[in-house]
This record gives sequence, structure tokens and C-alpha cells, in this order.
Amino acid sequence: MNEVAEKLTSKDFSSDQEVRWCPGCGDYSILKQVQTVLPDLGRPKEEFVFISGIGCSSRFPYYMDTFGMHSIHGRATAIATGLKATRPDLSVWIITGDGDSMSIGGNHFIHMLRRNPDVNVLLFNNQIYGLTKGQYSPTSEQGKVTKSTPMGSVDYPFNPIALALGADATFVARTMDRDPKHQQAVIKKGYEHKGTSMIEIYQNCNVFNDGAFEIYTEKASKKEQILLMENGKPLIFGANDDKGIMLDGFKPIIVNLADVSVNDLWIHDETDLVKATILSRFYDDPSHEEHKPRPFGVFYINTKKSTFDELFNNQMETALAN
Amino acid sequence: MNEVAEKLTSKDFSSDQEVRWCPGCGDYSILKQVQTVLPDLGRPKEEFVFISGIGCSSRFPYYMDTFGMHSIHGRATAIATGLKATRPDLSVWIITGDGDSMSIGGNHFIHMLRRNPDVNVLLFNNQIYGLTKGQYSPTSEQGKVTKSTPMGSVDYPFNPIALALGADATFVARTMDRDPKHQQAVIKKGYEHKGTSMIEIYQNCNVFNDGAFEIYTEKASKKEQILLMENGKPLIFGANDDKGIMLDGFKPIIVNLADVSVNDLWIHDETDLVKATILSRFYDDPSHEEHKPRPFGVFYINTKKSTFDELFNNQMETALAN
Amino acid sequence: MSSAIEKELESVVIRFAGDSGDGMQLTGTQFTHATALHGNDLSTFPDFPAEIRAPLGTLAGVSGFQIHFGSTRIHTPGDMCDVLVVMNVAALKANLKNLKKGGVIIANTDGFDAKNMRLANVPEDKNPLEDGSLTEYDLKTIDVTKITRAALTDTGLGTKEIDRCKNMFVLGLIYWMYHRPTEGTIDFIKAKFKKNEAVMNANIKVMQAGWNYGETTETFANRYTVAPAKMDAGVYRGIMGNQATALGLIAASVKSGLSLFYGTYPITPASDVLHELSKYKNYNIKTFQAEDEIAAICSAIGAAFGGSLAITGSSGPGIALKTEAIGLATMLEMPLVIINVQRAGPSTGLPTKTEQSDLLQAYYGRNGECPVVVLAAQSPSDCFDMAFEACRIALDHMIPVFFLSDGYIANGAEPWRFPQSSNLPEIKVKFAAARSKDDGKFMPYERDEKLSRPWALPGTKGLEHRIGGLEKQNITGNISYDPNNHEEMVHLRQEKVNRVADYIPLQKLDSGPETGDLLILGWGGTYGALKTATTILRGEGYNVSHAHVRYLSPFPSNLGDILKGFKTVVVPELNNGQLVKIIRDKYFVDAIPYNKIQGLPFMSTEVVNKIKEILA
Amino acid sequence: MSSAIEKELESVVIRFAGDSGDGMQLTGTQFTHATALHGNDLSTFPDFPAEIRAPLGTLAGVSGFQIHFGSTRIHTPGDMCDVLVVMNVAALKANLKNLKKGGVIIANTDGFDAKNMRLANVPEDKNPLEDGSLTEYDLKTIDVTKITRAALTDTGLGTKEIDRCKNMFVLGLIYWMYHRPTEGTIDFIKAKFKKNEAVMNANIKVMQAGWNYGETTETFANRYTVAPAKMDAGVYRGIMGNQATALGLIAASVKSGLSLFYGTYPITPASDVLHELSKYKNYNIKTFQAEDEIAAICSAIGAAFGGSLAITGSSGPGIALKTEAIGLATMLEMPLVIINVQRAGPSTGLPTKTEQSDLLQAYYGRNGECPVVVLAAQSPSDCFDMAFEACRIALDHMIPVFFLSDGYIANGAEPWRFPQSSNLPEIKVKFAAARSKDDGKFMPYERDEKLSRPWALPGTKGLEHRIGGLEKQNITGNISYDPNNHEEMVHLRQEKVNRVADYIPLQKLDSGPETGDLLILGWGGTYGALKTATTILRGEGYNVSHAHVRYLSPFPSNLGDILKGFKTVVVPELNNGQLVKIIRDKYFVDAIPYNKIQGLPFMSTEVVNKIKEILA
Ligand SMILES: Cc1ncc(C[n+]2csc(CCOP(=O)(O)OP(=O)(O)O)c2C)c(N)n1
Ligand SMILES: Cc1ncc(C[n+]2csc(CCOP(=O)(O)OP(=O)(O)O)c2C)c(N)n1
Ligand code: SF4
Ligand code: SF4
Ligand SMILES: [Mg+2]
Ligand SMILES: [Mg+2]
Repeated sequence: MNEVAEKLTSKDFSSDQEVRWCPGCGDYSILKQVQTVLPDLGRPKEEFVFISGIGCSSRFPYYMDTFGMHSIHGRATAIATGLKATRPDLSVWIITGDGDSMSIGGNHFIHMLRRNPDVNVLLFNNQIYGLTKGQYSPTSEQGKVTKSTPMGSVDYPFNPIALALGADATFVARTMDRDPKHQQAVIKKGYEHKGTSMIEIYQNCNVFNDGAFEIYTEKASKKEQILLMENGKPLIFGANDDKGIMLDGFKPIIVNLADVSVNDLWIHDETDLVKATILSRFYDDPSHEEHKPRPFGVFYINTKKSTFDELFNNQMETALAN
Repeated sequence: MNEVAEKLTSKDFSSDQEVRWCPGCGDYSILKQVQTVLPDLGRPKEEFVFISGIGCSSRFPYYMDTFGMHSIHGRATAIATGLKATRPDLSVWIITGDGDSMSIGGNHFIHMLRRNPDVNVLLFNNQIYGLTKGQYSPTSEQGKVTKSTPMGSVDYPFNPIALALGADATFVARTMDRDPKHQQAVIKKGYEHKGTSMIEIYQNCNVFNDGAFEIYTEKASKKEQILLMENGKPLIFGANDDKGIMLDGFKPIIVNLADVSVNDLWIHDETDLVKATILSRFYDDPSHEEHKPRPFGVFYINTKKSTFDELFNNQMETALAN
Repeated sequence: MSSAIEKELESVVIRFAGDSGDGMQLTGTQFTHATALHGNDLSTFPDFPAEIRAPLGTLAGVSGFQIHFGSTRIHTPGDMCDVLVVMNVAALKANLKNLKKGGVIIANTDGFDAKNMRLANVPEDKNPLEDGSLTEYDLKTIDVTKITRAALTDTGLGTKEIDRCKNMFVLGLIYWMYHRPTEGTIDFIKAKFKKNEAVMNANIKVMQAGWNYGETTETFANRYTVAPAKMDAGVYRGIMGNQATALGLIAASVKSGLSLFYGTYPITPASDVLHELSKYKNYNIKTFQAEDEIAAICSAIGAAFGGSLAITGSSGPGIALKTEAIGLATMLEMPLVIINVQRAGPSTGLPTKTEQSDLLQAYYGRNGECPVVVLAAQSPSDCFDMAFEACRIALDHMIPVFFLSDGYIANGAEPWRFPQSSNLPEIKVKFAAARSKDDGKFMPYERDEKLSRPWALPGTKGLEHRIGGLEKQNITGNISYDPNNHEEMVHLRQEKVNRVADYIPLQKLDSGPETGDLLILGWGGTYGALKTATTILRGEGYNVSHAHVRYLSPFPSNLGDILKGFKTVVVPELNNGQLVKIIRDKYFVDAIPYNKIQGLPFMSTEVVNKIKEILA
Repeated sequence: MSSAIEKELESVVIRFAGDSGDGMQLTGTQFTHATALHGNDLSTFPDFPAEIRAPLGTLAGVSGFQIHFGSTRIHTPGDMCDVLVVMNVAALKANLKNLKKGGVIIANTDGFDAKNMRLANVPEDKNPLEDGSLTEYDLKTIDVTKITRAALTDTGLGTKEIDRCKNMFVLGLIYWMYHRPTEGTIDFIKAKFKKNEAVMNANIKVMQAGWNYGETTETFANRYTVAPAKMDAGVYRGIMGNQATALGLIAASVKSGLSLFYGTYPITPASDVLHELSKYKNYNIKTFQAEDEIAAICSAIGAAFGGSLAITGSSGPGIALKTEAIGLATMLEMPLVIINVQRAGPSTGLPTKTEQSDLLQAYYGRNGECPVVVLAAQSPSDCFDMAFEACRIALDHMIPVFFLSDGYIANGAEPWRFPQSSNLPEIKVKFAAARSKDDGKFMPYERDEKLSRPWALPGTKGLEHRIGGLEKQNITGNISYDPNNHEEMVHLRQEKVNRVADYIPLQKLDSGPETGDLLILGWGGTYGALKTATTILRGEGYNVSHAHVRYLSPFPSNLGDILKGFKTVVVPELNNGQLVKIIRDKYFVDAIPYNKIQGLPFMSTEVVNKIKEILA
């Protein structure tokens, strides 16, 4: 019988376990979007595996009626690599937080990106350690006042997109909890990419870091602060789509579309690593004058790198053939 | 009595322990250059501390008559961070290998770069695990045949320079064991930089990976294969300095100085992150046709980021003042 | 003036229970401070859900806080409570089992409406306030929500904000019932809400309303006084174990004159040690939140190399990651304190629940022969003393020291008096002195009578030396593959631990004589329950004694003799039998394990019954 | 035809010693294969320096290889050797202590020149070949270098290449002395140098020269035959422990029909297991060199989840890093084999030296109550059997299993016969079957008679389920904070280990009767030395028996009874006393520890003397 035939619905993907995130937590939206996207992938449910580390976000697999493992802190990436290498037939998803992936799990994270197994990473970035009740994380802004940093944190934060590019990731994207459609589109694109798809999701922790991404999600500021990247399209933003990004040599500058024609704007090219790197550096503090808008969407896709599971198993086949 | 007054010599920095690397190992040259540079830094000997992990390279501290710790595999960076945070008065040096820093120590490595303590990292990259007798490392080229990969390694290697830039390193450079003068200059520059100085040193392991960098060190190929970066100078290379690098948009191209004037060449700018990123990608397999020459020297310096030890201790002073 | 009849009580156990959102922990903590100030002895047990915000109104969402206080010495939060305050039906359902027959129930009727019943899976027709199921208890029902709202009409506050004050009503009422001072809480409220006067006043107003409710209504026939306990003079505050641990470390830093460096990575239930320490930067306390536990301990090792009082702390899973580096510190013979606030395992286990199951890990959980010193605190306030001891021993003996706490004492509170610095033992740190060429070569592994080696700081002239994880030659510290040297060094590292026994107090019997039918041998957070149980047993004429071990490696030199003094030795532990294994091996005494592995502390009565069973 | 007199010997111990560059390990290995082929029983001990290439000519640079072979059963490489081959003065200086009085020394005179004397710190005037210090031995001097060069003149090879053939001369000579077949080595040389015919022929030529030297010169008065040992029929090869381990794992993979996944990170002395396994991809053996030990074990856990026979391996420091993940595997109740090829610790310790000091780490080295199965191999060839057993138990019982080896047996060799797959125990793996809606909900923690749970592979319809490190409800596998469930699960995980005892062989006495004056209780790589010592003691009339434990957790169910049968139980270990602690605790038997912690194996004579001392 053809598995795909039986049409799956999002309900098919929700487990019988009561969802236990704080009311208002951004995680709910991500759960919903994933449960919305999966049925459309035309893949039998039993082929999906969700592997997480530890953190609020990492409770995710319990709420999915798929195969799942809530593993240990920071190691989901390594577990997924072993699973995908030996079971390339499965659709493997990694659920991780900014602490889980960027802090304790940083090494496995960059090594996975380097090897490029065909898995999808949903990085729930709330710029805080939620489960342990609110310490700053490697993505928290410098000077962050938390339980562990009453005088403000002194560490400079990671730039997860730049780090991923530096580790030779083949799919790097950013989306946010509050924009379901965008989230669904990016997740779908990540699934379709052959290789490790690194998807950073801005997620609001309304208990310990409420409003961290407000300016990117609130009607008032949103359009001014967000740069929606679409492949082959010019980089336009602003309250009335009245601003754009141009390149003066390597220097990206913000221009007013009153003065500059759309045709002279920077056209987004997902396949250009250098441009992706420049965009990844649109990361300055939005409170600064003339800061750049924060890019959302796909920064970079590299389809030339084979996947780890492919190479690993090709070698096995060669060996077995002899 | 003024410490600095007593002129130190390289002999003052060599311990009474017999050096036990294989005859012909590239490590000897690095030891010699460091022992040559240190006396010129005008700093009392007792202020130098060398911290290493595990590996052939990590035996280094035993041969230096300074304070030293031969710690555990991959952790020198973390130990050095704790030492420098509490003892900013010391000159802290980290000795590590490509396995020690890029493999097991990857997480502490990127976190140190992010925090930017004022320490110097000498990364002995021989693209192999020497001490454990020759398995491939995260910097070994793909397809490498070793004891552990009789059919060749399937992993894509890291690009240590690109990774460091992605982790927001403030000083990133490359040099090689066979060029004492260049090594000394780069090491000195790294010492002078306030912040973490990441210095990758191509080092020949003549027992398990002999000749890995031959084309960059042998008279015959050297000038064709090496791109010596000097700040403010055009990017020129070639047997008779007859080639140069130009930028066509973001695309670096190799030009012949017969056809192109030196003035149109790419002028190296250590402070330009984007350009540094492009140069870091001059990393293709030298056996390929029209591959780029391998850059040596300083890729990038960022003096705007304060050091971790500075921020950490400023906060302490503020607190103590209240 | 209230018509309530005044009664004198020796001790009372109250449990506040409600929804996670109802602020029961805060209510309990405030009551604790007031009670400590009043001079009672006390012991508390917060019992909150694992989730940050468990679903509203459900059983999973119930948050409880139990306090036991009295005019006599109090050692446990009490097995069963006299008064149970419940904000909703789920809280009642979850906690009724903890209430003594005939005990008082104070119920917020508003929390028993249809919605709450449904959320707690209680059938419509089974409202316990109405179905007569509580006749064995003294039930007081109050519509706290209604009164609170009434009290705060025209304060301009929204209902949501108003309802958040409910817990203050309960607090005020209980303050009235037990004649507690309210000033402390008023000050607390003023400080907490200084940025929002409306909310500040609302809270105070509602607390008053609670007090007045007791004063004016006839609901409560009795009012109680619990006289201050006879404790050594001094100002007491209610302190939790993790706070006490932090203060103990700080005291050691002050005493030793060394700056303290705490390298850690957050983990339940150890995080509060970091949170506490990070408030004391003005005492030259440095805290570093590392990228993981390995970096945490390694940064501490770096700081120790530089001359800081270096500490690292975590809980089980994090400690597992530190074991390799603990081996390094052992080889380096470097002072380092490793704190383990134990939680229920294995693996992630039950992060918010208590257990004593990491003792064998502390003892044996490393590769190679890698002995370290192991200490354990026996109560919240003892965390101060033992954390201080851990630092003293680490510094005096140049050795890594494990300090074991657990979730129960870490979050439980008891009265604690600020010690005089002068009453604390000395910690004399002597760094190796600078040397000139003529002083000859510096010997980093030369040893003193404690077998400890010199602490030679980078920056000191003439002390240049190298240390590391490879076996080293004794005295010189050079790498050595010599077979006999290795054997000697293994023995030296063990002997170094053993010698600590000459610098710690002898084992005391906590209660009961030196010999007898049965010895209850405990360690760690079970102290209160075992002490209480022993008192009960001896009261009933059983010839039972209780000894509680705080120095676990090495053991006090007289422990063996004590054990030999009893026909039977029982070792109660909140694990599957760990100390008992070590005792049986080391002293060849046929000690009997008694174990509870439920993520919960012992109840004294459990212990009493078990001991009777053994003696029967 | 040589004039040498033929003599028959029962057994011989030869030690080859020279500079790291002299190829002594290769010489020894070749002699081992030839001897195994010849049908002798044998045991070897390679003894190389820690450095990759220790400085030429120095004591630190001496590399040795000892082989003991005979017509009777051989269990150790021999305490002292009969023949000592030395390529230079340093080799003589370092090894003379291992030569029996009257033993034969074959010395390469060229290695005793001024330069070599200086490098070995031997005074000019103290050349042992000339100063008469060796009169107690039978000294044969040969200028191997000169003869080798002579043999290879006009081969067009450079001196450097020529001198690299020296060891072949020695090999050829010893082959002649002991009537060994040379074909194997010739084939080996041909394979090894197939790309360089000149070198190939040179090596063969020089080996012949060595043989002819014995044949033609009068240097050697005697020539020896050592008859084949009486061993079960079959083709034998000399196998090293790490190879045997790899083959045991592969056999389990074949038997179970599962693809093997080995996730590891290189570390001495475990790396060769990776190197061996990676040669067998054609047997569907997958090897993954991870970024560190944590990723190594985690990748294996992922592979196990997917249905592979999952193995991870390391040595002490790496095992320390795996302890957190071992806890996860225990919670997941997932089949996983953890290999620890032990080395001398603590910390980095003495990486190239052997020790048995990670037993307690395997037993207790995790947070929480985290029992696992622990097995240990007792000899190189036993690594095959126990590695296979580790897989069998892990798969049958859905449980993590520790397999302990050590540097001594990992690198030592003994004869080994390829087993018939049919002689190996069955390994039946049954994955949970697909389910349809009507089959009801799948219960991932339902248990069978072994208490093991179903192995439900992703990709199987209807088996969707979640597992993790939090405590789980029995049967359903849902997260559970229920106190009694936690206690039950802790007991179940322990009971699951205990039940393995019903599926392993009973403990046998290796030699001696069921009862007696003294039992020598050993484990791991000390087997050969203890067996030999017991034979000697019994030969001298001592009433001593020897039992060697290969199943350490759980112990065979009859072990307790065996212990009770002896007046004294002695536990010799290459550590500071580890098994003895467990035995004393578990069986309450006053067992006596006997320890050696020198990075070296026991010598039988040491053991004999110690036991006599105890019995005196
Ligand atoms: C080895 C280990 N160290 C520390 C912890 C405690 N811990 C659990 S989750 C977490 C960080 C959570 O932050 P993040 O990954 O951002 O997830 P979030 O809760 O924010 O979704 C920490 C420190 C742990 N469970 N295990
Ligand atoms: C925890 C741990 N894992 C593994 C090892 C074994 N080991 C020692 S050095 C090393 C890698 C050495 O490679 P590299 O860092 O490149 O140093 P090199 O020897 O090449 O200079 C390994 C795997 C160890 N000592 N400790
Ligand atoms: S603590 Fe924050 S991240 Fe965690 S569940 Fe609550 S809101 Fe979400
Ligand atoms: S093995 Fe390689 S890296 Fe190590 S000492 Fe020898 S030559 Fe150098
Ligand atoms: Mg987070
Ligand atoms: Mg290397």
C-alpha cells in the first residue's frame, strides 16, 4: 500500500502528550508550523525523526507524534549524525536552542555543518537559557542583565549565521516565531535542500527575555527593521518599501528609493557566499543610529557539496561491491 | 631592579628537558622562532605562560623555560581564558594542534575567539593526528588515506581561517614552519595585538604526513603557490612576481601583470572583514587548474573589540569601587 | 479586638499550595523570614513543578511550600502538616495526603469553580468542599479572590494585576494567626515594587486585609503563639543551602585573602550558587559562565594556576563532563573545589528532585587511580561550614575537593546567624617565593608534612616550571615513565588524601551513646530526618545512636572504632546504597542499607518504622 | 651443512631490542607469525617508547619485543629471557636485567661504537662487549651492519636504505637457530614492498644472509627445535588483543545480521581497534572518526536508535568524557558496547603503559544510579570471545555493556584459530513489528522476561514513540515525576543488569580445586601471570587455586560460593585495589589486595613470592 496515499494532517503529527511550555511562549508557533508543513511533504509519518538536546525548546519531540529522542544537552547534532549516516532513508530533524547548539553543543554543531549530513536544524534562538530560568546565552546581547550577570554580561555574542557560514554550512536561513507563513516557507525550503539546513528561528521567551525580537515582529517597527531576502529580488525594506540596500564596493549602504532606482539595488543571490557573509553581518544593535535592517529568509544555499550520508554510504557500497 | 634591563637571549627560554620530536619535525622550527622572538619583547621571562593541550605540538611548553601547563586534549583555550581573566598581567600563549583545537577543542576555540581574551594562539597545523600515529584530522584534505581511513576520508575539512572569522576573531593570520623570518614577524605582530591572536602555522609532520605543504615551501613551486599578504600592498605573486589578484565585483581573479597595471590590483587591507573572508576562501586544492595561491600573513585585524580580560576586570573594578 | 482564643504551641507545620502562578514560593519565603526574625527555629521544603510554568490549574502545575517552625529545635520540614492552605482544587488534591487528620484546611473557594475542577480532573459533582469528603478536617473556606478584588476596587489596577495579590491575603491571614511581624514583608514589597507604586500599595493593602480578616471575622476560633526557640544569641535569617554555600565560599575567600573565581555552567539545582556569588563582585568574587562544564572547570584550573581560590560547580550530568579535568587537577596537585548539588539521576533524571546518588561518582568516577577529598553538607546552614571547609582543605593541602550538596538542602531553608570572621578557622596561603639563579632549580613537586607541593605563581621570578597530566617525577615534576616512580606517585596521591584526616575533626555521635544496639549512619541532607527519627526512637526507649558523616574522604580517623561499638549499623540513603558500599569495604562491617529513591527526602516516621523493623 | 648440535627445547624466551628505528617490532611480529604457523603456543610483549620517534641511540629510544614460545601451553611472555638480541649499547643497558644468567646475548657490534656509547651515556672505557662485564652470559658479537652492507653492495641502494634491512639479518639468523619457516616473511616482504622491487629483494637477501650466517659460521654451537604444542587442530595465527577485539565485534555483526557502527575518537592504546575495523568495510562494518569522544558515543547512540550494532571505544580519559552519554544510553535502555582499552592513569598518565585502574569507573563512574554490564577479556585471544559476548548481551538485553581490555593484552599476541561461525552462540535480534491503528498504542517500555524493552526502529509504521534522558514511566515510556515510578525504574534498571547473570556461564576455577587454603582471584590481562604462578605454587605443593573473572557486572551467580570455599582470598590487580573493594562489599569476604602500579604486567615470580609470603 502506498504510504503517501493516506493524506496526513497536522493532527496526525501531534502526540498525546500535553504541551507544557509557558503560556505565550514562542515555541507554540514553531510547533504549529512544523505540524503544518510536515503533512505536505508527501512522506510517510514513520520516516520522520526529531532529535533534540536539553532546554525548553528541546521538549519539542514529545509533542510530535513521530519518532523522537530528547537526548542530552548539546549532543542532538552528534546523535543525528550517527543516525543519518546509518539510516539515510529517514528524514532527520534536530531541535535545539541557542544554549544547546551555540554553547555546550558548539563543537558538534560546527562539525555537523562541515560534514553536511542531510538533516534539518531548527535553532530556537530566544537569546536566553529558558529552562534553567534565565541566564544569558552565547547569543544574548552584550551587557545583558540576567540572574547570572547582575551587572550585565561582558561576552560578545555569537553571530550564528556568520558562524555557520564560517563552518561551511550549505543552507543558512533565518525566520521568526511570529511569522507563520515565512516560517513554513523557510522550513519547507530547508527540508528540500540536500545537506544540513541550518534554520535560525527568533523565538520569544516571554518569561525570561520577553520582547527580545519585538521590533522585528511588531507592526509598528517591523517593516523598518526587517529585510526580507528573496532570491533574485532586490533588497528592499522600509515602512512603505521605500528603502533598499546598495553596494558601494563591498560596503552595503541604505538608500532611499526616491533617489535610487530599484534596478541599481543589490539583487539577492542565495548562491553567493561572499554576499551571504556581508548580509550575515547585518547584525548591529537596532538601537544604533543607521543600523542595518535584520535579514530574514535564506542567506545561502550551496548545492555543490555532497552530503555526508551520501559519501559515507557510497564508500560502503564500493567496499561491499569488492 | 628593572627586569627588562637584563637582556634575555633565546637560551634563557630553552628548558633543560631534551626535545623529543621526531628528527625533521616542523615543530623544531616553531620552537626556535618563538625562542628567538620572546627575548625581543622586552618582557620579564616570568610573565610568559605557555598552555597546551595534548598532541606532539602540545609537548612544546616542556621545552620552554617559562611557566607552562601541558593540560588535557582540547582544553588549553579554556584554561588560558580562566588564567588570563584572573591574571591579565601575564603574557599567555596557547600551543595547540589541528586535532587539539579544531577537533576535540573546537567549542572552546570558537568561544575564546568570540570573547577575545588577550592571548596568542599558535595552531600547529600538520593536517594529521601525529601523537596517535597518523589518523586524518579535521584539516586533512577530503579523501585522505590514513590508518583510520584506508579508503580515504569522506569529511570535508574545516577552513580554520574562515571558521575563525566566522567566530569573530580579531586577529587571524597564517604562516609556516619553513619560513623563520615570516613566522617571527607574524608571531610578533600577534603578540602586539590586544585580543586573541589566532596564528595558523603550516607544520610538516615528516613521519605521518610528509610534504603536506611542500608546494608552499619548496623553491620550485613556492613563489607560484604562495600569496604573501602585506597590509596596504597589492596582492602579487608568481615565479617572477608576475601575477596579481584583482577583484571583478566580488570575484577575485588572477591577472598577469603583463596585461594589468599594479595599481589596478587588489590592495590588501587587514581591517576589511569582507576582503579577509574572500581571501580565507583561497583554499582550493592546489592540484586543480586555476586554483588560487594560498595566502600567508595577516588576513584580518580588528582593534575595535575590547578584550575579555579588560571587560571582565573593568566590571570587577566598578563593583569594588562601590 | 478578635474573639479568637490564644493558644501556645511548641511547633507547627504549615503548607502553602497553589498554582505555579499563585506565588506560593514567595509566600513561603516571606513567612520563613518573618519566622526566623521572630526567633523560631525552622525548616522548609519548597516543592515546585519541573516546568517553568506548568499548565494552569492542573495537578502538574501545583506548587507547594512547607514550613516547620517551633520554640524547640527543628530539623525537618515535618512529615505531615497541621495547616494546609490551598488556592485551588488541584492543590488540595495533590496535598491532602500531607495533612494530619484533624488538621486545618484554608481553601480559596474561587479555586474550586467548574473550570478548576475540570483542569484538576475532578468530577463536577465531587467538589471536596461540598461533598463532605473533608469532614475529618477543620475546613475554613474563604473566597480570597473576591475579597482581594473588593479590597482593590478603584485602585485602577487590572483584574490580572489584582488577582496576583491573592497570595498576600493568605500571608496576612497566617501572619495574624501566628503573631508574625509584618514589617519585613512590607519592606520587601516596597523594595520589589519601588518602580510601581500602585502594585506596591495593592500588595500591602491586601496583606492587611488578610490580617484584618483574621482579626475581625469569627472564622478562626484560635490564634497561636509559638515562642522563640532557645538558640545562641545573634541575628538570624532564614537561609537556603545554595545561599549558604555561596557565603561559605566567600568567607573562605576573605579568610584566605584570595580572590575567588567561580567557573560554572548553569544547571538545576546548582545555578543559584552562581546567581548568589555574582551578587558579590564587590567582595572581589569573580564569576564566569562558561560555554559548558568542561570549560567551566578548566577555566577554574587556569585561575588556580594563577593563584585564585578556584571553584567550579554543577550537578550530576555536568559533573560527569568534568571528570576528565578533575583527573588533571589531581595530577597537577592544584587547589580546586568541585561543587555537586545532587539531583535525581541517572542521566537527566528528575532535575528538580533531590537524591544522594552521586557519592560513588565523586569517590570513583575518574579514570586511573584518582583519589580526591569528598565533603558533604548535612543541612542548609551546614552548607556554609562545609563549603568553607572545602576551600580550607583545598588550599592547605593543594588538592581537589568535592563538596556535595543536594536539591533538598540547596532549596530548603533554616535559620542562620552571620558568623564572626574571627570565629572561622584560619586559612594561611603561602605562595612559593621568588628565587635567584643561586637558589638553584625550583622543585615544583617538593612536599611538606601534608605532602602538599608549593603553589608557584606565574609572574614570580625564578619559579618558571611546567606541569601537566602526564605522570611526573616526584620532587622535580619532570615527565617520568619510571615504573617505580609511577607506583610511588600513585601512593603519594592517595596518602595525601589520607593525611587530610589529621586536619579534620573526629567523628562525633550526633545523638545517643558511643555504643549500643544500633547505629544510624547517615551523610548529607538526610541529617534532619535521621536526627528526628533517632530522638523519637530513643524517646521510645530504643538503644539507638546517630552519627552523621560530613567528611567522607578521608573519613575521620575514629569512624572505624565508632562502627565497632554497635551490634548493627544501618546506613539510610536517598540512593540505591552508596556510602554503605564504601563502609562495608573499608571497615569490613556488615552494615545494612536502607534506601529511598523517590526524589523526596526521608520522612522521620519512615525511618523510625524501618529501624523498629530491623530491631524487631 | 652446519656443524651446530641439534637440541630439543620445551620453551624459549627471546627478546629483540634496538633503537626505535631498528624495526624490532616488525622483527618480533614476523617471528611471532612464523612461530604460530609452526604450531607453538606463544605469548608476546612489545615494549616501545612513548615518543613517536624517541631520540636515536638513547635509552629513551629503546624499543623491545619479547616472545615466549613452546611445545607446552604458554601463558605469559616470560619473566626473564633466554636470548637477548641487542642492536646497540642502549638496548643492552636497558634490557640486560631481563636476561637469565647464562643466557645468550646476540649483539650488533656496530651499535657499540663511540657515538652509541655517548648517546647511551656509557663511558668510553666501559664498552660492555670489551670490559668483561658480560662474562656470566653467552655473548655472541656480530657486525650486523657490516654484513648487511656487504650483502647489498651493488644493489644500487643508498646506505640509509641498506641499513634499514639490518633487522632482517637478525630475523634470518634466529629463524635458523629455531628452525622457523621463512616463507611467511618472504610473502610479507613481497607484499609490503611490491612497489619497490629493489628494497623487496634487499630485505629477502639479507634475511637469507642471516640464515646462512648461522648455517655457515661456527658462531653458534647449538641449534634448537621446539616441537609444536598440543593444541586443538586448526590454522593458528598470532593475534594481538586489539585485532581480536575487532574480529569479535565483526563476528557479532555477522551473527546478529546487523550492520556494525563504530563511533570513536583515536586514543592510545585503543586506536588499533578503529584501524582494524576500518579494513572490514566489505563486511558492512561502518567506522566513524568523530570530533571527540562525546560525539563518538552519541553517534553510536544515534546508530543504535536506527538499528545498528553500535559500538564506541576509547581509553580512560576518553571514557571519562563518555560518562554522561552512557547515562543516556542506560535511560534509553539501548544496546551499546563501550570499549575501554585501559592505560595507566590518572589523567593522561602513562599512555603507552598498561594498568587495570578503570574498573571502578566502569562500575560507578556516572551520575545517579546507573548500573551497566561490565565484561573484561583475560588474554589477547579472549578479546575475541568477550567482545563477542559484549555484543550478544547488549543486543539480547537492550543494555549498555562495558568491555574492558588493557594495553598489555591489546598489543600482546598469542596463537588464535579462526572460529567456525557455527561454533559461536546465536544472537537473535527481533525488532518490534509494524502496527496498525487497531493494534493500539505502542508501549516502548514494555518488558520481556529479561526485562528488556522492544527495539522499535524509525521507519517502522505505527511505532512512533519518544525516548529520552528524563525518568520515564515504566511500560509507556512517558515522562514521569511520580516518586514510586522513579524508585521502581531505578530497581528495574539494576534488576535488568542482575538478570544477565542467568544468561552467562558460571564461574569456573581455572586451576586448583573448589576449596583450599588460598584463592587467587583475578580479572583482565593478568590471567597468564596468575595462571603460571598458580601452576608453580601447586607444583611446589601449595594448596592454591586460581579463578579469573571475565563477567564483572553482574558476577556469575556462583562466585560467592566459590569465595566461601577458601581460607584466604587474594586479589592481585594492576591498580591500587579495585575489584577487591567490590568483592569485599558484595560478598563480605575479607579479601586481601595485592597490587602493582608500575605500568607493567605482573611477573609470575612476583606473584609466587607474594602468595608464599601471605601463606607463611
Ligand atoms: C550537561 C548539562 N549541563 C547543563 C544542563 C542545564 N541546562 C539545561 S537546558 C540549558 C540551556 C537552555 O538554553 P537553550 O538551549 O537556549 O534552550 P531554551 O530553554 O532557551 O529553549 C541548560 C544550561 C543540562 N541539562 N545538562
Ligand atoms: C580525551 C582524549 N582523547 C584522545 C586523546 C588522544 N590524542 C592525543 S593527541 C591527539 C590528536 C593529536 O593531533 P593534533 O592535535 O593535530 O596534534 P599533533 O600530534 O598532530 O601535533 C589525540 C587524538 C587524548 N589524549 N585525550
Ligand atoms: S521559559 Fe521561556 S522559552 Fe521556556 S517555555 Fe517558558 S517562555 Fe518558553
Ligand atoms: S609524529 Fe609528526 S608531528 Fe609528531 S613529532 Fe613526529 S614528525 Fe612531528
Ligand atoms: Mg534559549
Ligand atoms: Mg596535527
